[in-house]
Amino acid sequence: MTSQDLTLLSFKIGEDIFAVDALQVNHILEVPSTITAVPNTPVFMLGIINLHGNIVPVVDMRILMGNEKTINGADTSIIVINPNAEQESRLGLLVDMVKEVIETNQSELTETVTDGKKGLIDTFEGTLCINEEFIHVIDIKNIMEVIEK
Amino acid sequence: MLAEIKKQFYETTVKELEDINIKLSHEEVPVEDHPVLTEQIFTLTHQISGTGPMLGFDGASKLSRKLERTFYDIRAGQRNLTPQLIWQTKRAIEVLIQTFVEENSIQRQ
Amino acid sequence: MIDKFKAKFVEESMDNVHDLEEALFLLEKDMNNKELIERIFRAMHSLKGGGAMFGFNHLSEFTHHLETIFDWVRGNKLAVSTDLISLTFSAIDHINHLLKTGDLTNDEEIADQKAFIQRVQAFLTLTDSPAQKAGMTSVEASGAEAAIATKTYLISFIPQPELLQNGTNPLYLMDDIHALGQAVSIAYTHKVPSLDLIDNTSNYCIWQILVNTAESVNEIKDVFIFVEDECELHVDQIAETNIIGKPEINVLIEKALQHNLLLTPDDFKSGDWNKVQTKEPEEKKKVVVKEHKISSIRVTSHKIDELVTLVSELVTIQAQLSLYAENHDDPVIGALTENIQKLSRQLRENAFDISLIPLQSELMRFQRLVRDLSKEQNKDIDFVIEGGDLELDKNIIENLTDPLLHILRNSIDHGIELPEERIAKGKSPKGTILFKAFHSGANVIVEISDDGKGMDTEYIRQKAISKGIIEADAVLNEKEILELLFVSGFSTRDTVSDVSGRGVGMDVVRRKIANIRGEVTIESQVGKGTLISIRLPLTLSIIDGLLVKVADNQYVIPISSIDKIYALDPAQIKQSFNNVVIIDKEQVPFIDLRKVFNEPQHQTDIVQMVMVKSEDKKSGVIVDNVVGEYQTVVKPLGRYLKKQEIISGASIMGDGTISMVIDTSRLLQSRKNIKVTG
Amino acid sequence: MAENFNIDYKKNNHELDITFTGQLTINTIKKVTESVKSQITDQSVVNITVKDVDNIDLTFIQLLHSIKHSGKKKGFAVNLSMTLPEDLESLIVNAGFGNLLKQNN
Repeated sequence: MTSQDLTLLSFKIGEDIFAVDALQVNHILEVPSTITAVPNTPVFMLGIINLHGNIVPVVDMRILMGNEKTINGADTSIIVINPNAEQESRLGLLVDMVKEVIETNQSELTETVTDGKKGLIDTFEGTLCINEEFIHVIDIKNIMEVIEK
Repeated sequence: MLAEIKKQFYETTVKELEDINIKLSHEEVPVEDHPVLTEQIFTLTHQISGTGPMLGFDGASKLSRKLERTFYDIRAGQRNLTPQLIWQTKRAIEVLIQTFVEENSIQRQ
Repeated sequence: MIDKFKAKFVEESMDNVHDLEEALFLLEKDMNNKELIERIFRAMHSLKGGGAMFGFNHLSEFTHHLETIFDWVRGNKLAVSTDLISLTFSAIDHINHLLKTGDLTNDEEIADQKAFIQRVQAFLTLTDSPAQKAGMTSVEASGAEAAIATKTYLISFIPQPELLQNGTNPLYLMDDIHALGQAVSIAYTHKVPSLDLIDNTSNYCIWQILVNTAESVNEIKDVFIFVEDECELHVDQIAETNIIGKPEINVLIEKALQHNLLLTPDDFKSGDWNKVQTKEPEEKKKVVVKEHKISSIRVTSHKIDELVTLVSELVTIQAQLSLYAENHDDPVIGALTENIQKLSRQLRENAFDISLIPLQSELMRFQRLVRDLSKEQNKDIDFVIEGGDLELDKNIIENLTDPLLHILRNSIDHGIELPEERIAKGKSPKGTILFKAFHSGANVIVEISDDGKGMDTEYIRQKAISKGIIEADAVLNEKEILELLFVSGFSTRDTVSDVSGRGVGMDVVRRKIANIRGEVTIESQVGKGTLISIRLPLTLSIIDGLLVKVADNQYVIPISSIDKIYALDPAQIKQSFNNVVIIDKEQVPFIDLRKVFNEPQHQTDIVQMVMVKSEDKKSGVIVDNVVGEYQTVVKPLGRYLKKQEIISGASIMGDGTISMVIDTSRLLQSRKNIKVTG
Repeated sequence: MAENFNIDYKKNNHELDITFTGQLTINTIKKVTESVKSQITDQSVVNITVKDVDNIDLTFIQLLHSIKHSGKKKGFAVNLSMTLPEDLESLIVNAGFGNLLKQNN
């Protein structure tokens, strides 16, 4: 089979490259001027934003991935994913930089080797190797679980 | 596949309508058969008005909705199945069958 | 394409199954009801047919056997029995399963279905049921053939042009009237246009018919039943006797035709017969045939959600526009904005009204639960429903079902006693569970009460102490003790029972209800019974709120829960021990939102305190300042922030910023818990 | 659908004879009307004969009335002669159109 059955959107957090299933991505946004902080929530929960009249919570992927540097730069963006195709489960992921859309094959994924990082995310869909760069494909279900915990 | 579904729907529905019409054609429909008949007509017309439009039987569905509504009322005890009503129902069903046949032939073209 | 039909089929079938279940319930109470049997048979029949058509082969096969059973029943070859009804109930569950999953793929399930079918077939082999010979006493037609008086009626049949489009042949209708008795038809053709203008599939004619008949007005109207949408119809009695054919009448008809003026009942008032009015006919008495348009259409709930969302967006944008208009002194924009505001308000009310559905739609599941569980536990329970036609926001209903099921389970499992136990207590052996829904102000109250054991507060207290939820010496009144049931980790039973222990306790019930901004309370009396009451907002989406500021954020407090607003010196609250301030010589407990939200201490000279009440609790809520009153659309925070209990949603303000909506009852509860444990 | 109706036109001088036969119902009415429209032009007398009818319904009756109205408007005379099978005749009479059956109306 030569058909490309997997479309990914890759992004950078620090020096690492991650990706999510592009089909679940709704929007890519610049960081808005205000993110309304919701009191009494975990640090990674940055707050809520107004996305075309709807409320979308935003999490800081840098914190979820255990990265210490959390300063917003010119490339910092929010990837809004919509895992269950319902308003309720929309979620913004704040990342350092959105990279590109990758068309690939499920079979290209290899098992992700985690090196005992301090991040909160423990499972990945797999890792893709393109031009000697490793792209770790994020398991959105796992992210949701972590946030809801 | 769709053509097949249409064909099946068309055939079974027309057959059921004809069955009902035979019952309605009896000189007098016994009173104890009324509930059963009512239910039968209601269910069938309900089905037609529900499924008909998506299979292209628009006119038939429109017509059957009238029957459905009336028989809904009868079923709910809000209207009596009078001999006149039975007669008009028979008429309506005849027209319904005819509409089905016409709409089916148009679809075939 | 085919998937669309499949989905449609499933949707329709779900309705069918619902109907089936309802019929079965009724049949259980009236086992010889032929109509119900027919209804069930028909439902099975259409499931079978549709199933085959849309590739649900297992469904089709399965329902085929049930159809056979009910075919036998309706042919008096098999009697309805409790066993048969129970079997059919389980069959309905299976049908539901098949509809949801499509064809079975797993061997085990296929084997299960086979076994089930064998059970069904077993019924067909045990057919000798002499009991069934029901003595069909046919009602004899009242033989007394009294000389029936006939009357003369004037029928005015004024069809619309589209009369002919559905295959109606109006000539037959006149013919049918003639079958009722002596009749004469008057056809008015003056509206038929000349050749260059005619659209010959339209109807241009109007009829009046005089008929002398013994039949009633209704019987006459029945003739026109299937054209009633396409016509205006009047039937008036004009004489107690047969006047058709009288010369005076013929003159009347002649004149009417000559002048193309419809006859009116007044024309027939005796003595006036010769005087034919040449003036315009009296304005015809309108209606008679009431509008009977299609009363409902099917729309997917998804579309309704979308509509509500769009309308909410419109309201938000309209607020932005209002803000703009306020800041720009342009009278034209001002006026336009006002109109848009009015329109969007109407639209909003409409849209929310559409999303209301009757509670009824879920009641079947409750009835089913009560029936099944009481059978299983050998309890005798009368389940009474009041107010099932009450309408609620569909999102509320969706979220309400699980908690209600749980409460019902509790009532059956822990509440209602076994019949012998009840007799021993001097109660009727049959227990009652009352399900009651009604409006109360802007809220809807749903109550589930039972006349069972009730709750032993002392037992609950001890249990709470042993679980470390309260201190051994805590002084609690009865109400507060019952509140403990809602504390997470509390369960009145040690063993997790099959019925109500499915991981959902009252704490989850409360949380789920709170998700839809509802409140739950319990009242109970040992030996007498328990009442659980749920208070719900009418719709989820719009509230009148007071906008307040706390640190950098803005919050909305629902106006409905606000009593008064005071200004205070922050020093007053700093000094206060026990979070109580003295106002008008009264001790008022308060909650400082800065503290609750972990914000830094107040730096200002003045703060404001909003008096908030919820149920029977009342407390001051300290905010930085009050901004004003707003009507806002409440948006859900989504699944990730459900843990944030005090905030129940968010609102987008006219300028696009977000303010968070405070759940006052939660807020007050958070204070109370401190008191209980402290 | 097969043409199961027939219209004959005969013109002489200023008279037009039209004969309708067969299915005179809503299914064929459009064609019938178009045909009649094209033939009635500047006659002073139109003689209509309706016979050998298989079926008839309101649309055809309306057509007859329409021709009459046109006649009044444009100034031509319309003579009608209609013979129907018994059942259809009673249907037409019961519907109040009995006057069409009288000759030379």
